[in-house]
Amino acid sequence: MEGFLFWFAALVLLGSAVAVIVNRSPVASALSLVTMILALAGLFGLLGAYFLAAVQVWVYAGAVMVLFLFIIMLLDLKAEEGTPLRPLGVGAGLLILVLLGAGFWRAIPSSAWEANSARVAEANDATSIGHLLFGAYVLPFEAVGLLLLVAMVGVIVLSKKDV
Amino acid sequence: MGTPTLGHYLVLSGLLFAIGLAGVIVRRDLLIMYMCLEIMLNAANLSLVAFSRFSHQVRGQVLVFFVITVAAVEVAVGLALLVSLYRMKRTTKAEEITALKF
Amino acid sequence: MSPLTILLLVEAAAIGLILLGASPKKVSLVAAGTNFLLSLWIYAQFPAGVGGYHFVENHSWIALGGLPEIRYHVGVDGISLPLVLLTTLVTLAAIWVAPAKIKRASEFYSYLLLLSLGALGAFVSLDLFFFYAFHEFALIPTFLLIGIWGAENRQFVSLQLTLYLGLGSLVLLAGIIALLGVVPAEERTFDIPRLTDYLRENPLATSQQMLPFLLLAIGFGTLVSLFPFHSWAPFGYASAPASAAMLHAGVLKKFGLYGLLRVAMPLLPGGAEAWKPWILALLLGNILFIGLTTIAQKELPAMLGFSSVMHMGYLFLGLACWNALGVSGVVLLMVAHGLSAALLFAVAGEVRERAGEIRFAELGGLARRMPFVAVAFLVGSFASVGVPGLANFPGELLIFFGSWKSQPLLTAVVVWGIVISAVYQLRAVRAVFYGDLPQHLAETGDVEGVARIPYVLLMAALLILGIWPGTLLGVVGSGVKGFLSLN
Amino acid sequence: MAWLLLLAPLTSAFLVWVALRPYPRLSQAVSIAASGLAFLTALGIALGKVGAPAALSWVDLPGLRIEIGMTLDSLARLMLLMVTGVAFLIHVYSLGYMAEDPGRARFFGELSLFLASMIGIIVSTNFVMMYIFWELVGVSSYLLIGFWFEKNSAADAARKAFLANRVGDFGFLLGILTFWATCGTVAFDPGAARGLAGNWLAPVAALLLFCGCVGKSAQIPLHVWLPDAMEGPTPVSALIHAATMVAAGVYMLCRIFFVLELSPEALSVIAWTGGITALVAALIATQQNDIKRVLAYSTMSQLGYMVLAVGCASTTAAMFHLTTHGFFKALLFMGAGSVLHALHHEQDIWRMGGVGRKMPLTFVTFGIGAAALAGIPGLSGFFSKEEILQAAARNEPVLFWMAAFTAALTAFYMTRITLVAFLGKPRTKAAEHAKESPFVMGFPLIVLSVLAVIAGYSFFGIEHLLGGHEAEGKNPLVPMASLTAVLLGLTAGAITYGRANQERIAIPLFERKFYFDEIYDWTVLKLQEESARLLAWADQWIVGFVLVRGGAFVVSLGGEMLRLLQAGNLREYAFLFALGAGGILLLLFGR
Repeated sequence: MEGFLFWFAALVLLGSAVAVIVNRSPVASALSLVTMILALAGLFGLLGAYFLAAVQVWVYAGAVMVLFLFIIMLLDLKAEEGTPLRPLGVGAGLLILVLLGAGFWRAIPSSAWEANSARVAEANDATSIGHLLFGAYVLPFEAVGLLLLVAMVGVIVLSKKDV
Repeated sequence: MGTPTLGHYLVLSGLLFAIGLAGVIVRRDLLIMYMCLEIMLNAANLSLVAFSRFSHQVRGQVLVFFVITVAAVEVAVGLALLVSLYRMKRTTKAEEITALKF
Repeated sequence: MSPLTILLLVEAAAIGLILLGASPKKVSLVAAGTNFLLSLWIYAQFPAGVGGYHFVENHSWIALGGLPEIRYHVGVDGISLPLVLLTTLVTLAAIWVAPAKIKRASEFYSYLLLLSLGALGAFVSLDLFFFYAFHEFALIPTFLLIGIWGAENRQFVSLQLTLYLGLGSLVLLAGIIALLGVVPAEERTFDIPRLTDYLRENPLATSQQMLPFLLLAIGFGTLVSLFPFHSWAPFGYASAPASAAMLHAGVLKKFGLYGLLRVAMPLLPGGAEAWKPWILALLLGNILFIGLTTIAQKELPAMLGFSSVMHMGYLFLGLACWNALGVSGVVLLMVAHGLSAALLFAVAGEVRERAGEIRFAELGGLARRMPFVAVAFLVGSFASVGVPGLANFPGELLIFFGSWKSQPLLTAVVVWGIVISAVYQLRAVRAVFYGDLPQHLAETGDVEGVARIPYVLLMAALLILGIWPGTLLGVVGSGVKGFLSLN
Repeated sequence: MAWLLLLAPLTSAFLVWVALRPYPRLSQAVSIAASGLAFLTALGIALGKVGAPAALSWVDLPGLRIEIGMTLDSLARLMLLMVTGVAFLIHVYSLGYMAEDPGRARFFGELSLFLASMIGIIVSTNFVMMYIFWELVGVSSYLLIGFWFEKNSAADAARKAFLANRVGDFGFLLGILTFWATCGTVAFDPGAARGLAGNWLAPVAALLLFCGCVGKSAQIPLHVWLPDAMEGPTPVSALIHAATMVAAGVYMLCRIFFVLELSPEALSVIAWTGGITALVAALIATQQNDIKRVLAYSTMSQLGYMVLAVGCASTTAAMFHLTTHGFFKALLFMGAGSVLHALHHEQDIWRMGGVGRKMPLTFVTFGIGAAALAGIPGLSGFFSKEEILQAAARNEPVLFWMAAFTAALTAFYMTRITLVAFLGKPRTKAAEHAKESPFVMGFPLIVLSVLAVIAGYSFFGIEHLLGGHEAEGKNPLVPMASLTAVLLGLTAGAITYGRANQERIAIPLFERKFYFDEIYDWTVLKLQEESARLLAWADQWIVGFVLVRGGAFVVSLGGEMLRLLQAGNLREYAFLFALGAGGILLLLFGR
């Protein structure tokens, strides 16, 4: 059963990722990006990282994608009906796809393929993350907070009218 | 089909990353390039979680947490830039914005 | 403090004084004069019979990790002493010939002194690093001298000359590095005498010597305008101011030959033997190709430029056939060519300045208006054509004798060079000084009084070396026997 | 003491050149004193009072020993006497001839330089020393021919002379090198020459050395410079192009005869060159109108005789004729010179005429010289030419008949110029007002005419000086043949030019000097100019432009291409970045 779920999620994931690129209209690609993130959240769940799956859905799907859609509406981008995808760009993209794919494929050590990884049910992974976050990783946590602040100030300055 | 092993997840994340990168190269529109950037980031997250899962350490997941935050920051700033750029140049096509080229 | 260092310090001090505002020509004249007298004193004190290096001074300069220690090692032997004499004499003549009221005089004279300092340093230093550095040091003033005070096409010519020589020096540097690379690590040193002794005891395998010698040969060859690498020389000298041409053609060009004589040939005899056919073929280019090209020249300075390239053919012949006769001939001819080239370029400068004209077609009959300059040109021409009684003849003769046994046919062709050089040299004498005087040159003045002394000095030197080559041969003989691994 | 021979003229030349130029009288005195001193020393040497000095080593290196010394054997003594004697007389003659020339100080300086180098050739002990003075003689002849350098023709003639000599010296130097390579020494040492004996190099070395003589003694094909050398002042022609310098070639042949005799083939080549040169020169001389050019070609022809004699292995005949020729040819030139001096440099014999009555002394002395040259029996020319004809008869009958015919021609052209120039009616006003030259020019004429008469007889001692008289093989036919030839020539000359007022026979081939000058101009000059122009073009464009600038162009091309990569195109960067990453991954984890 679990295998089936994995392949289904993987398929949705890759399909939507490709859809993001192929779709002519930006809105469609934004929505396919959302589906991709949800599929990813599913995979996280499969891997037992339920807290992260939840975070993924809330933060990513919720906030980031909304921001995207908002910007698309703001700039009322027309779909690029006219301009066909230039063969050169597509060719280059495909070449990179194949090249990197093969590169990664070879890079994975054979040991990773044994099935020794019985899935261990994580009791309360949220608490263990909390412990770590405010234990060993408190410094990075604060830094990221600061980063968010800086980003907000930056955005406000950037979007002032008379800049 | 057997239970998925670490290898499956890594291949998946590799493929996802490759698609993201290909997207950056194929599409000319800056916004779509941004989305592909997001895809690449998520691919990284996936491999992080897979490793933390198969090596039984939670630390990986903390890292993903940070990655997501940084991604959010990056999107915010990026889109702000995009907006001000759009206001100036009225286009989001990558070719036109080549002021740096001499 | 060895007198050789004093030579260098005198010139450096002179430059300093000029920059501090002393009148340039006087200071440089005094400096060059003292240097010339000092070099005569060194010649007098030089123990002719004994081989090896004298007036040696050796201090450690820098010891960088991984690099062999660089030492300020100065000394002079039978081979380099004549060149030191040549340098000081030609420097004195070049400075004396230069007009006092030239534009930006202080710069002009300090560049001349820098050029001479570079050449002197290269001839006296026995440390590969300084040997190379001093020559590079002399390239810069050449560029500035030609670039600022040269004739019409000076920008292009000075740029071409400097870039070409820069490239040549780079190849030379690669050669030196390759040479040191081939030497086993623990024996690696910049010290030429130690290297020579070591490599004479345990010579390298010929295959190892091939590449370093090739690079050194091309590097030095370019600096000496060996046939295909000569395009910088003729027009560089043609448009250079007289003093710069005198110093470069007369003195600095000999660095390449001195380098071959001191570094390339003795350290890499196997390489020399292997590349010998190539060098012989190229020097034929110098003699015949450039010889005929010189005949076709239409202007005096360009012709002199080409002729100095052509004469290098003889020197390479002497070098390629590596034996006592040939090498002594090379040293003699180097000095002689330096003197005659300096004299001819000085006269060319005088003609350009006083007659305001350098094309053969426009000149003529100047002997009546400028008898002294005509005599100087005649002596210079006869010297460079190899007439006995003047310095070039013994040099060329020894080279012919030296190379006849091993390369009779080729030497026969090279000997034909004496006819070619006679053709173009006498054509110049005929076109510039003989024949009827054109109208517009009717009131050209001659060189008078004190300004004649540099010419007299050069002519006297040519005469003395020509009538009695023993003056140099004694010294050269000891140098040659000392360090040649002669067959 | 013997060094005085060389030192006196050299110091005089040096003094005149360096200091005395502005004082003509002083430099003339110094120069004449030097040549007098040289003559006295030569006399001392000839009478055995003065011995040969020790040799100085000029260059002493392993494998090569060159020294400056003196060989004073009978050959050298004879030559020294003749050269210094004639030179002294010509110095005196020049006092008068160059009296009003502004550059006469320089002239005497150059004369001294010439005298020193000529003596150097005579006394040299080895090939290189001879080569040194050989070239110095060439230089001084360049200076003297080009004395009036304002005249374009003189300047060109000087250059032509030097270059022709230089070609000869080229062969000479190669000969020396071959000799040195095979015999190990440069000294005149017959013993060492055995190294050459058997091997094939002997004729090569001999002929190469002969090149030097061909260049210096104006044998065909390097003879074109001698007629043009008449551009120089007449004393120069008399001294250099009659008596001494041109004779140096023959003297050299005699000096190195020990090399020549090793190869009979070389000797026959030398003989034939001499024979042909004699004939051709005589033919050309019959048609020349300029008195000095006639004498020049006559010199060339007599030199041909001497070379013929050497070719027939009889150096004594050659030297004998050389000495007598030196006397009467110098006499003829000085006679012609005094005529020119009187007629304000009018050289064309058809514009002279009747000068004999106005200038009796010159006419008589010139007549004696002409008779001696023509070979009238009883005078010196007859005896020396007789020897040569004997030698020719012994070796090559064909050459003998050629020589005899040349003797007839000589008689013919000598009677021609004597009759036309000195007898008959004066054809121009200048000829009418001609008056006798001053005594300072007359005195040498008298001395030389006396010598021209008595030099032939044995009591004069030339024979004895040359070491005995070759009595054997006197073929009676020879004197008869030469006598008839001379008489024939005389009568033919008298008949055609007795009362002729303008040229009776016109043979353009001879008049245009067998078109040698045109052939040379066309081949040597054209070939050389064209190839020079072509190579200059090639050097400027192919080596200069293509290789050098080409290199620079390639470098800048490389720079240009790299610039394209940095085009500021975002997606291109991403692509290149990805390409690199993928490549490295594949590389690292490989197939």
